[in-house]
Amino acid sequence: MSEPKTESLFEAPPMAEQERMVEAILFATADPVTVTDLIGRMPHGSDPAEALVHLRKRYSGRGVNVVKVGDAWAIRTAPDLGFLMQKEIVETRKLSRAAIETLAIVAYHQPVTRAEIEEIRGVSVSRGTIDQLIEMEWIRLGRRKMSPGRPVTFVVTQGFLDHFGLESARDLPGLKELRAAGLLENRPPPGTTQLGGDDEDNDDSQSELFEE
Amino acid sequence: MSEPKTESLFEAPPMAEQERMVEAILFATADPVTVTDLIGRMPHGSDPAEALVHLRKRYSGRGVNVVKVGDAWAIRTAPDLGFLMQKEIVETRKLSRAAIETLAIVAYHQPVTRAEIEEIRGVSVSRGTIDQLIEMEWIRLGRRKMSPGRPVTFVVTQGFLDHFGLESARDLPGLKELRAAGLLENRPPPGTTQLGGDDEDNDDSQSELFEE
Amino acid sequence: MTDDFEQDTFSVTDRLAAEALIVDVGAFEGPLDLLLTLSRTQKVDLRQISILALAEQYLAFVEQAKALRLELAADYLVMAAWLAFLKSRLLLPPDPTEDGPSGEELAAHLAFQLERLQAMREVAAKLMGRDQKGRDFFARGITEDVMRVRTVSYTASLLDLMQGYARIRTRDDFRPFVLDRAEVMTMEQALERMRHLIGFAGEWTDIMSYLPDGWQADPMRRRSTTAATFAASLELAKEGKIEIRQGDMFAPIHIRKKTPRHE
Repeated sequence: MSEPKTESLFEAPPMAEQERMVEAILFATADPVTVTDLIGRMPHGSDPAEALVHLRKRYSGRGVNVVKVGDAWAIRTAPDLGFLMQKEIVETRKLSRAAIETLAIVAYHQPVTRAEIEEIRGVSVSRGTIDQLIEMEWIRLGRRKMSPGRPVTFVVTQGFLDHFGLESARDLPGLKELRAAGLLENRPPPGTTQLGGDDEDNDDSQSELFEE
Repeated sequence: MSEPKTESLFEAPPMAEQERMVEAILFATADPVTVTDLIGRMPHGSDPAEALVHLRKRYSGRGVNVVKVGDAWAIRTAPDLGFLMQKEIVETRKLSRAAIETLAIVAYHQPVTRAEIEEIRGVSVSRGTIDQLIEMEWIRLGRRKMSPGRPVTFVVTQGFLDHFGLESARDLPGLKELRAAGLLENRPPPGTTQLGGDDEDNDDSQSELFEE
Repeated sequence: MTDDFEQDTFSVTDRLAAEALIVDVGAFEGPLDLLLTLSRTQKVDLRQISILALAEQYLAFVEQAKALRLELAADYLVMAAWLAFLKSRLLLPPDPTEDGPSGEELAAHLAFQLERLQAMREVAAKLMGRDQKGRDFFARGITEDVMRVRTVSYTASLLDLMQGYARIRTRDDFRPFVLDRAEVMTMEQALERMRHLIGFAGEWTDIMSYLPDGWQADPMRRRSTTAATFAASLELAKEGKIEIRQGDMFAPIHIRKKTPRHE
């Protein structure tokens, strides 16, 4: 009596059916959906990861595409058809130069502390800039750095990846070249004793230098 | 695929391309889109009505379908997958004391009328309690009693037996066994040795019921 | 410093550009940004830039700003001081007694900072040039929320059921307490019995021998009848009908008829 019951309970739907389910779920939301979330919503035993492979192929070249955003998936209109969507364009607040640079630094150097952002830009970062980027859900707090003072770090979000059509932060344009050129290193100023962005030390050595 | 319907200065995009466009517009627009609207948004000479026919066919049987809403078009979740858009939160609560007692009386005395339940419980039974048990499919209406007024009776269901792991309601332990199992701490009134004279009657009617 | 500048070989156009920069000083995002802008006047790749020339350009800029009575933020002046120090390090032969990084090391680091800032500017522009959501590609317009359906499922166990039933069926047991007389002998009963028997008790007799037949075996009955008999004997003693004695604690209690003769 109980045997057929459990069998049917754990038998996953056919892959074609799973593909339909993933399709329906991805179509339903504007936000990317993680595989974990898909597993949670689909019948027991489903393999949405495999269904996604099929679905992505099915939509390749179509008017809408299945895209990967971090560890989540979404359906987005094909970028070449953006011109049709003039009505849908929502004017976003124009970002200041400081905000754009700060965003780029967080994306390429993450996890990055505020002091590190300031060192790269050579100017202090206003509270408002960070706040704006956090509010737009493009950056968020990461882990604290294991350096004196345990400063907070910033990292980019899934929303950032989604907005700029990136599968992951590794796909940032020019990332490889920057790394190869050593421009993503946190190189301490000469004369500082400790390695790694030891901000307080840097400050100290700088003030030392400036004392005439 | 189809002959150009209107001659125009600009050549309309190929039908496959028009299909992509309709697909993207239907996907991204917040409201259903009319054919007139599509014509206005697509390159000159496009035939969205025809593109819609193709697109509709393409999505037939998929996880989402192209559907007509009034005189406009939209992409919607396939009706059979609506369950994916619901996240069920099952909250388990213990049945109320009144419901448990009523259920117990039905189980031990079935078929039993409402008046009999009230007599045994010593308090009136609310309509809600009976309804709840019927809704849970633990009790159902039995035969009408051959007594004046021909009152309806209640009996327990197969679902009840399944839930409580009973072969039949006759498997329910009698008071003596309950006491032996330590479920009763109090002594029975002197002189009473068994449940009562009506037990045998009940047994008869129960066997009648379950031998159907 | 102005003298140094005069001796430099910058062209007139460079100087005009520098002056334009001064007026625009508010547009710079700090000294590093200014240095980066100045470096462009050298029209070479950042990797080949002359940090010495750049330092001189910057110092000239600060001097001119001063001449124009423009107020420069403190960090511009701090940078000027540092660049002046760097310049002296680069120009003077190294002092072997002095510790710390060489002028070349400091210059290399500044070059690195400029290159890094430049690189960040470029990738920021590339990033903003990408297709953006809501501008070039779009998310779903008609979204469907996941409906949360709260289902309350009631459960009960067989134990609940049986206890529930037992509760109803044994409710009558919780009636007001009435002693079950079948197992109990009252003092009145014992007294009645003793009055009949005591006339025969001329000698000391164990009180236990007065217990009625059939009451000794059952412990509850024995307890009840013992207590009742003892209480009845006390009553009889009070009435002056019998005498009671007990040899020791917990020793048997003996009674005998009290006769006027013995008084």
